[in-house]
Amino acid sequence: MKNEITCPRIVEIKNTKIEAKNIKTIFFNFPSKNIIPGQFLMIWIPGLDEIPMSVSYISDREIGFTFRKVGEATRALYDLKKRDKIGVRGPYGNGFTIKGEKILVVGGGTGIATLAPLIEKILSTKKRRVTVIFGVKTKDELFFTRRFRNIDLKISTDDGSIGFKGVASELAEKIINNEDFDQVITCGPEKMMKKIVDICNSRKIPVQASLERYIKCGIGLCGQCCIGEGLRVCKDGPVFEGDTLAKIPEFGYFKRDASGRKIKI
Amino acid sequence: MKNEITCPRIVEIKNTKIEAKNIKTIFFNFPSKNIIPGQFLMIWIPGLDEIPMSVSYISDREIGFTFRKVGEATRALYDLKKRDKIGVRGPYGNGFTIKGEKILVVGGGTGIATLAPLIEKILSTKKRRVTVIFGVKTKDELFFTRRFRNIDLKISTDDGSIGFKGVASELAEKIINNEDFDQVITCGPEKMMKKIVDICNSRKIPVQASLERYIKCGIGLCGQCCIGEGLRVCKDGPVFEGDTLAKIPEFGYFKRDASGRKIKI
Amino acid sequence: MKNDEIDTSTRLSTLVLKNPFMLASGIMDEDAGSMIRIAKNGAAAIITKSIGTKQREGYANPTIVEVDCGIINSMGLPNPGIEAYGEEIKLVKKKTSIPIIGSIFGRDEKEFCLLAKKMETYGADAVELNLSCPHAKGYGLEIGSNPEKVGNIVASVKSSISIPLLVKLSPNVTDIVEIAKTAEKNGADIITAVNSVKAMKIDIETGLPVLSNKIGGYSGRAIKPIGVRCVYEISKEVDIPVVGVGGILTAEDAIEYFMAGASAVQIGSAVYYRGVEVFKKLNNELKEWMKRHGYRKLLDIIGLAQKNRRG
Amino acid sequence: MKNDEIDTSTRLSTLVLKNPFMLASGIMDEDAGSMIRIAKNGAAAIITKSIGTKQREGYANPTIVEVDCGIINSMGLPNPGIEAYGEEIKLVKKKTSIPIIGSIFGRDEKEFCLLAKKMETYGADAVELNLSCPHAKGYGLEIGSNPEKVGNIVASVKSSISIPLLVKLSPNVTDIVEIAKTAEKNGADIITAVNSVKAMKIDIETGLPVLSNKIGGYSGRAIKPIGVRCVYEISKEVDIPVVGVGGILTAEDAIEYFMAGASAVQIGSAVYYRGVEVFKKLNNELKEWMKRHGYRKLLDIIGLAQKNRRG
Ligand SMILES: Cc1cc2nc3c(=O)[nH]c(=O)nc-3n(C[C@H](O)[C@H](O)[C@H](O)COP(=O)(O)OP(=O)(O)OC[C@H]3O[C@@H](n4cnc5c(N)ncnc54)[C@H](O)[C@@H]3O)c2cc1C
Ligand SMILES: Cc1cc2nc3c(=O)[nH]c(=O)nc-3n(C[C@H](O)[C@H](O)[C@H](O)COP(=O)(O)OP(=O)(O)OC[C@H]3O[C@@H](n4cnc5c(N)ncnc54)[C@H](O)[C@@H]3O)c2cc1C
Ligand SMILES: Cc1cc2nc3c(=O)[nH]c(=O)nc-3n(C[C@H](O)[C@H](O)[C@H](O)COP(=O)(O)O)c2cc1C
Ligand SMILES: Cc1cc2nc3c(=O)[nH]c(=O)nc-3n(C[C@H](O)[C@H](O)[C@H](O)COP(=O)(O)O)c2cc1C
Ligand code: FES
Ligand code: FES
Repeated sequence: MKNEITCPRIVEIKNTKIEAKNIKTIFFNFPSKNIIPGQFLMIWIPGLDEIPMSVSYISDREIGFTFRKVGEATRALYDLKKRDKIGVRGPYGNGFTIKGEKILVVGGGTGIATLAPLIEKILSTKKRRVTVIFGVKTKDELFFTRRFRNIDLKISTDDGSIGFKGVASELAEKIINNEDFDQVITCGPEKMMKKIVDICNSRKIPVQASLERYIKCGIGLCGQCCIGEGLRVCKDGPVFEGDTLAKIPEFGYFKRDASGRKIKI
Repeated sequence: MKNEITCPRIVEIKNTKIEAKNIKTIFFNFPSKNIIPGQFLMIWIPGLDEIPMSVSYISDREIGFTFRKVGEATRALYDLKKRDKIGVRGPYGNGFTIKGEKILVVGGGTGIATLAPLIEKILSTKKRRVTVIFGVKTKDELFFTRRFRNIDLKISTDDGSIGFKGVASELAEKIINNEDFDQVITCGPEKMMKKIVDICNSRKIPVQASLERYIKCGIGLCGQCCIGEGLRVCKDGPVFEGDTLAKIPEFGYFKRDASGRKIKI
Repeated sequence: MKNDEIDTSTRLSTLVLKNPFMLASGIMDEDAGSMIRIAKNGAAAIITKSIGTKQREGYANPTIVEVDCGIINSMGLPNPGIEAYGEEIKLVKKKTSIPIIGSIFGRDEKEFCLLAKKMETYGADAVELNLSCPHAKGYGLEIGSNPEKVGNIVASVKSSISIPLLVKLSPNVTDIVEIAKTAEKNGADIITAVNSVKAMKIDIETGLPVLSNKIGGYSGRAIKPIGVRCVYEISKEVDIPVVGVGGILTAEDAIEYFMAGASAVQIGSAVYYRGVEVFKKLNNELKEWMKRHGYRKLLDIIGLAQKNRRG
Repeated sequence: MKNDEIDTSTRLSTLVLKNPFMLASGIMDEDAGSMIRIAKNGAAAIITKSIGTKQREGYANPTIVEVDCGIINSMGLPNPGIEAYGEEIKLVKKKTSIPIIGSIFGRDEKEFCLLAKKMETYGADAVELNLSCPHAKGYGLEIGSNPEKVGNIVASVKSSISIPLLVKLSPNVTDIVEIAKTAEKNGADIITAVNSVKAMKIDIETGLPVLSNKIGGYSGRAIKPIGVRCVYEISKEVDIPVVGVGGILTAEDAIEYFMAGASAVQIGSAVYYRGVEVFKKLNNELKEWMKRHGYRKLLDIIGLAQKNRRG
């Protein structure tokens, strides 16, 4: 358990990389070893905010996270440069568990960032095969398409500017109808994940989804991120199995804001 | 350093033994291993007082301390029986360092208790030889005379009721005049130790003496027990070398009471 | 003696607790689901997150930081507001059978009374006044350090509800006993001590306080000796039951509180240190300890250090 | 940058310190010999044991107990009395060249003035008022939590001596800033924060408080976040220098205090945790840290978290 760093560790940014329009990766060295794909960090932008970010690059030398500029904190992060400093604590959460040999990975939007190190881990074992769907609104938002070798990569865009026209869950359903998978793993907009989990559950395909909730403590204490019967997204998740999600009525329907009040998804 | 137990550990008294008139030993199990002869414990008599006591018996099974009934705390200790409980912390202090092969040990009064495990340690190495002087006021106060095999034991009493008539330091001087020793080790009344240390220093015989001062913290923090240039009897001592003692003007002359005020010895 | 012959039940005024381990306010108790999970994990009672009259987001992150011997938090009393909280209480009450105690914070008597009445209407088994949050302007400690305000608020809340009233105090005052006695005199049924201790963590690499609110409340192992001292001092002077909180990680920690005079204890940070299973673990450890030491009933331990006190 | 190009000297009013690490009151400073040893070990200044008008033995043992994250002591202000202490001060002054600060405790203005004047006569370079000892009836905190008494005592002592006046405050009050401001207004030259935190350890095997006085003062690692918070709060509101104390074991700990606003720090329990060599160690660690971070002067660090504060 004490692989975690729980007081923000100040790290120097080693490098940054624009992955697509408004999507950037920040790289740095981090002392914690053995980060599991799907785990996340709390990123402190000193003086501003602290927000959760999945680890999108895992290597012995350095790690990175990839994010979309959506609000004040991510905007500030976006403007940071090499040698700037941020505070990092973690890794937190459970991460994905790979099951079987033939795996379908479905990422939507920045969910792709969360899934990237998982795909690399799947590929690290020779006999596994992986089909990957990356779903975005439009072509410009695509990233990580050239990061992996030997994957069967399919793309969906809402506007059809490239690949399948429609949402990733529709494409996923088509593929699931045609092929047998040992496991489906997804991260992206909750509505999309909800569809995929429902499809898999009804077909009894093991499925895992990585959820987002408003995170404060990140260590399973404050209760801010709880879903269902007290499942803490930051500690018991963010990755949940399909059968667990089937018992969480709010999955796909509502989340809680920073005050704990329910809001529609 | 963390062989020490610094919060009183409650132990059950396994056994007690009357060693002489008003002198008793209390035995118990204590988790701390590797106690060095000359180290001491802080003995908490719950609800009453906490006082320093040298370890007088050291074995893997149990340890013990031997004390004279002199005041309120030792009187309460004296009345304790098998299965009663006391609190113990320690071991504290440095303990004796044995040097050479031919050693003279001079104990006065309850100082004999402090020296007993040292004598056993000296005897545990075959080639060492030890001469021991036990000095007491009168015959009834003698103890530990049958505890050791293979020692050259000499006794002095102030009233001549047994052995040499006079104080132990006089007997020691006689013996030192006749025999060469590699080291002299002493524990007892400070006036007596002062004489022995002076004798040895003037003859350049390595000498160690174990001092007593009023002890409060026992861990070298409060400064209550300091002598000379800030030497803490509880931490830097209680055992000091002859050359160190030579530089401590108050050695043999005054100590400090619980208020820190100087009082004559 | 077997474990099940050992009775760790306890009472707080009219509340009967199957064991002495309650969930402290602010820990996994903002929504019904979490509280149900904690109840299933063996907690004897739950204190809800402190709820105010209006929805509050709390402070910006970072709101929490772990330090050497504990945790410093400055959540800033986030809560969905008393109106929205009704459905949470009702749901917990439906799904659990342990006492649910509604924690509330307000600016003045009027707010506190309104909140307390709502809690009672929702079905809460008792109300706990948070007069001790160390980091929210105009609330908590700012009120709870003033005996006169404490007296007025306790008296008015007491007269507006018929369920037991707990008053949670802060150690960040010159004289916690005075405040406890004022609360008792004005009708408090139970005293809870202590809330977290005002503290701060500065990140020396950036030269910035880590918490966005700079100052927060210190909880966890480090504060146990402070909490035990407060419970000891208070128990000596009041006749109503005292609930101990602060740095309880093991049954031994809890026993220190019981001996100091606590009739029950609340568990906060240990949910992080030992997981949500901490309640079951503590009760088992407590029974084991009692068995080893020949105690049959928790009641035999409570206040032991008071009885053993001389002078 | 070499270590010796790094300037860790600091000033407190007219006192010039070669480094920012002073010995805290009550730690190896009851007799001249100990203080000389501490001086030789690199301390920049020494605060003596708190001295009163009359000889006092202090409380019966146990007077100290180590707990998980610190030490709780209740020595009970043992001291040989101001008359007997003269020879100790004179001897230290003769054998050392660092500032020696006489700590004093009394019941009222008269006692404090008498003690302060004696200290000045003996040759002390400054006087520190112990208005914060958490465990001695009629002294320390009992006076130091009352702004009016603090004001009167500070004003009268100030007018009876011409050496700098330090006032040592307790964290065991509702509002430490108010007390600090009162001390400043009445002539204090320097604020020292904090004394130990009221706490207690109960031995659960016997059901007894370990300390003979039951309640004691908590020092060591656990209290650092409390001390840092106090220094931060005080520095924000007063213009005189603040000296930080509480839980400083490493240079990093000290740097937190400097950034919070402390111009120097005092070292107490760390003498146990790291030995009497702690002063040298801390100054070396501090220089190493400053070198690594590109700071040349300690002054560049002091108050950084205040400057970086927004709003
Ligand atoms: C476990 C986890 C992993 C995540 N991984 C990534 C990732 O790899 N890449 C990425 O781009 N985004 C990721 N996110 C989402 C990311 O945290 C938010 O986009 C970010 O917090 C927005 O901050 P902001 O100030 O820029 O936007 P704001 O304007 O503050 O808000 C935009 C949205 O972000 C949400 N948000 C703000 N603060 C938090 C918070 N503390 N916790 C959760 N949500 C918050 C808001 O509720 C709102 O819906 C992850 C979220 C979680 C919970
Ligand atoms: C390192 C060390 C080892 C000791 N080992 C032994 C031993 O093995 N056997 C033995 O019989 N005695 C030993 N003593 C002495 C023993 O601690 C005292 O005899 C005992 O404290 C007396 O307590 P009392 O309440 O019975 O007597 P009191 O009536 O309180 O006092 C009698 C004498 O004991 C001294 N004393 C009381 N409290 C303390 C204290 N906290 N620290 C030091 N002296 C104190 C008094 O100053 C006085 O001179 C040792 C002392 C020290 C410092
Ligand atoms: C994250 C967090 C949130 C808290 N929120 C509240 C709260 O809303 N109301 C309250 O009365 N106490 C709150 N507290 C204080 C706890 O209830 C408890 O008094 C304190 O944490 C000390 O106990 P512990 O050491 O077991 O954590 C909170 C504590 C923490 C750590
Ligand atoms: C054994 C001991 C004795 C103390 N005696 C005094 C004292 O006489 N006067 C005083 O002002 N502070 C006294 N203190 C408090 C310290 O000076 C200091 O404020 C406190 O220990 C916190 O610092 P630390 O955590 O570095 O120990 C004492 C502390 C200890 C541990
Ligand atoms: S964010 Fe606090 S429990 Fe998950
Ligand atoms: S007794 Fe405290 S330093 Fe020795």
